[in-house]
Amino acid sequence: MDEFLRSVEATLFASSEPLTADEIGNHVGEGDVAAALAELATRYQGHGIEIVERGGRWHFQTAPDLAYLLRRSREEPRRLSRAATETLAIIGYHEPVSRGEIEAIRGVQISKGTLDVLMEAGWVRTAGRREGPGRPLLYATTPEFLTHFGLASRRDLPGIDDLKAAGLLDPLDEAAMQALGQLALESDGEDD
Amino acid sequence: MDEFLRSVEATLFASSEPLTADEIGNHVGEGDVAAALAELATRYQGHGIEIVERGGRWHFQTAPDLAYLLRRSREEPRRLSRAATETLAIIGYHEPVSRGEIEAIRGVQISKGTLDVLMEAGWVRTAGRREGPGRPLLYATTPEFLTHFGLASRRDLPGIDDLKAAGLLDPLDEAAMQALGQLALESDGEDD
Amino acid sequence: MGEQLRLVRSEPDELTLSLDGWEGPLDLLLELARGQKVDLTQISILELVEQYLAYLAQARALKLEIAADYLVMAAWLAYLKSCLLLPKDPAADPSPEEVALRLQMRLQRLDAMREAGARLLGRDRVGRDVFVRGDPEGLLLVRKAKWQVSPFDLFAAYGAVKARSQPPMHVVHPRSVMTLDEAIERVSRMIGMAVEWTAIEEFLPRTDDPQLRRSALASSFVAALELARQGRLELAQDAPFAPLKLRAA
Repeated sequence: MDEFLRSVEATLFASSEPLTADEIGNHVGEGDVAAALAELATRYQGHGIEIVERGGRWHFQTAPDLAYLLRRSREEPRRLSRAATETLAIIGYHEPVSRGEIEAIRGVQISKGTLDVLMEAGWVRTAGRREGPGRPLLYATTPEFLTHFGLASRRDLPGIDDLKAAGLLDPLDEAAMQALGQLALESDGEDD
Repeated sequence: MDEFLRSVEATLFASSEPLTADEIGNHVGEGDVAAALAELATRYQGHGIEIVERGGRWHFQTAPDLAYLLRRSREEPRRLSRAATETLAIIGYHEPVSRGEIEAIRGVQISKGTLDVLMEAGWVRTAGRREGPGRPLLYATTPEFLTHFGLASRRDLPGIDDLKAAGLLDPLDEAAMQALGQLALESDGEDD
Repeated sequence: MGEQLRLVRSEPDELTLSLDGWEGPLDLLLELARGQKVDLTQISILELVEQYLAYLAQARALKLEIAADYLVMAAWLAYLKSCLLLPKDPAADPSPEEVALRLQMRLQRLDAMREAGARLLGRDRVGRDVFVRGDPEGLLLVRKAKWQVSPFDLFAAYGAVKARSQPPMHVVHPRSVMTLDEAIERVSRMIGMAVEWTAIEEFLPRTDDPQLRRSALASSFVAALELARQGRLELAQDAPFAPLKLRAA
C-alpha cells in the first residue's frame, strides 16, 4: 500500500467528521486525493467497515448489513413526529422551499417547533429569501442530512426521478395554492 | 472476507473504547474472536490504520508513523506590518539590540506582539542579556533571516551609502511614501 | 389512522370516530382516497366528496367538535360537487373538472411526500443502522501565518527609520533675504530724510514676498540698533509690541 494511500486512509479514519477531498488534501499534501479515495473505497468493499461519500464529503462507517449486531437500542436516534418527517421530506425534495409552500403541500400550518427540531438536528438550514412578494425565508437541507440518511447526493433521494417525471415536484401553481391554500391559512390547528 | 471477521472489524471500529475479546464475543456471537483479531491485525499491516492490543484490550488506531498528519499546520501568506518590518530591519542592522534601543532608533514604542511575530516567523531570536542597568534582553537575527532575504551574511546588508544612493534615505513624508507604492502596502498592517 | 377509518365504515356507531387524529382536512381526504383505490390517479373525486361529507355528518351526529378548517373544506367540496354535477358552464374558468384534477394532484403530492418521509426514515441511518468510528483521534488544522516581506521592504523600512531618526540635514535653498550689511546701508541712507518719528516698516523695501519682508524687518531692526549705538539715529517705542519708530539723531 503506497504512502499516499495510507495517508488518506489514516486521515479519514482519524477524523471525527466527514471530510471533503480538499480538507483531506490539507493534511496529506500533494497528491490525487479523489483517486486515492476511489481506490480505498474499492479496497474496503466486503469489509465490515466501508468508505462512503455523502454530498462531497467522505467518511468511514460500518457496513449497513451489520446493523443488527451494532444497534445499541431499538430506539431511533431521534424520534421524529409525523409533521416533522413530512416537512423534512418536502424540504429535501423541493429545496429551496418556503414555509408557505410546505404548508400548501401539507394542507395545514406548521408549528414553529417543527422546523426548529429539524434545524436543531442539523438537517435543515435557512437558505436566503426568495425575491418576490413578501420575500419569504427559504429552507434547504444540509450536508449532515445527506450523511445521516446515507445519501450520496440529493439525486439519491428515494424515488426523486419518478416524482419529478410525474410533475409532483413542480412548483405549486398559484391558482392551486389559492384554491386550497386558504384552508391552511384559516386553520389554527397545531400540527404536531 | 468472512462474516465473522467483518463483524469483529465493525464492532471494534464502532466501539468508543478498547474491547476485550470477551466483550467483542458478546456482540458478534459464536466464533473464535482471538483468531479473528489476529487475522485482522495481519490484514491491516502496512495500512494507514492498524489494530493493536494493549493489556488484553483491542482497538483501532492510526498508524503511529502517520500521527504527524493528524495535526497539520497550514501556512497562509500574510504581509508583515510596517512596524514589524522596521523592527526587523533595526535588529538586522544593529544586533544585538535591546527593545529600548529599538524604540530609541524607531522613535516609536513597539508592542510585545511585534517582536513575537518576528520570533514566530523564525527571523529573530533572543540573544542573552546586556550586562548593565536593568540587564535588558537582547535580540538578534537568525540564519533563517539571512536565508529569507537572500543574504550570505549580515555584511551583505546594504550600507547607509547604498541606501542613500537608492534614494531610501531621503526624508520622505507619508504622502511621498504612499506615492512610492511599495510602502503603502504595509501601512494597513500597523500593529503597534 | 387506517383503523379509525375502517371502524367508521364498518361500524358507524362506534365512538372511536375522532378528528383529532387527522392532520387537517387534506390528510383526512387523502386517507379516504386511499380507501378507494391504491392508485391515486384513478380515484373518483365525486365519490371522495361524498365520503368526506358523510364523514363530517357522522362526526356532527356524534356531537364531536369539528375544527373550522374541516367545515370550510366541506363547504368547498360541496360547491365543487354541485359544479361537477350541474350542466357544463363553458365560461367557468377554471372548469370544475380542472379544479377536481388539481385537488387530485394535491392529494398525490401529499401522498408522495408522506411516502418519501417514511422511506427516508427507513434508510440506513447513521447512529441507528450504520456507525461511525467510536473513538476517532480527531484532526487538527493549525493555521500558521507565512509572513511575507521582501528584501526591498526591509531595506526601505530601515531607510525610513534612518530618515526619521537621523539629525535632520539642512539643505539651504536660495532664499530671498536682506543681509545685515544691506540693511545698514539702506537704513543709514534713508534716515537722513526722517526728521519726524517714522515707523521702521517705512524703511523696508516694497515687496510681496513675505519671506523677504520678514528678513528685511529683522535685518533692518538689527541695523537700527547698530546705527543707534553709533549715535546716528534714535529709537522709540511707546509700549511693548507697539510700533517701533526711528528718526535721525
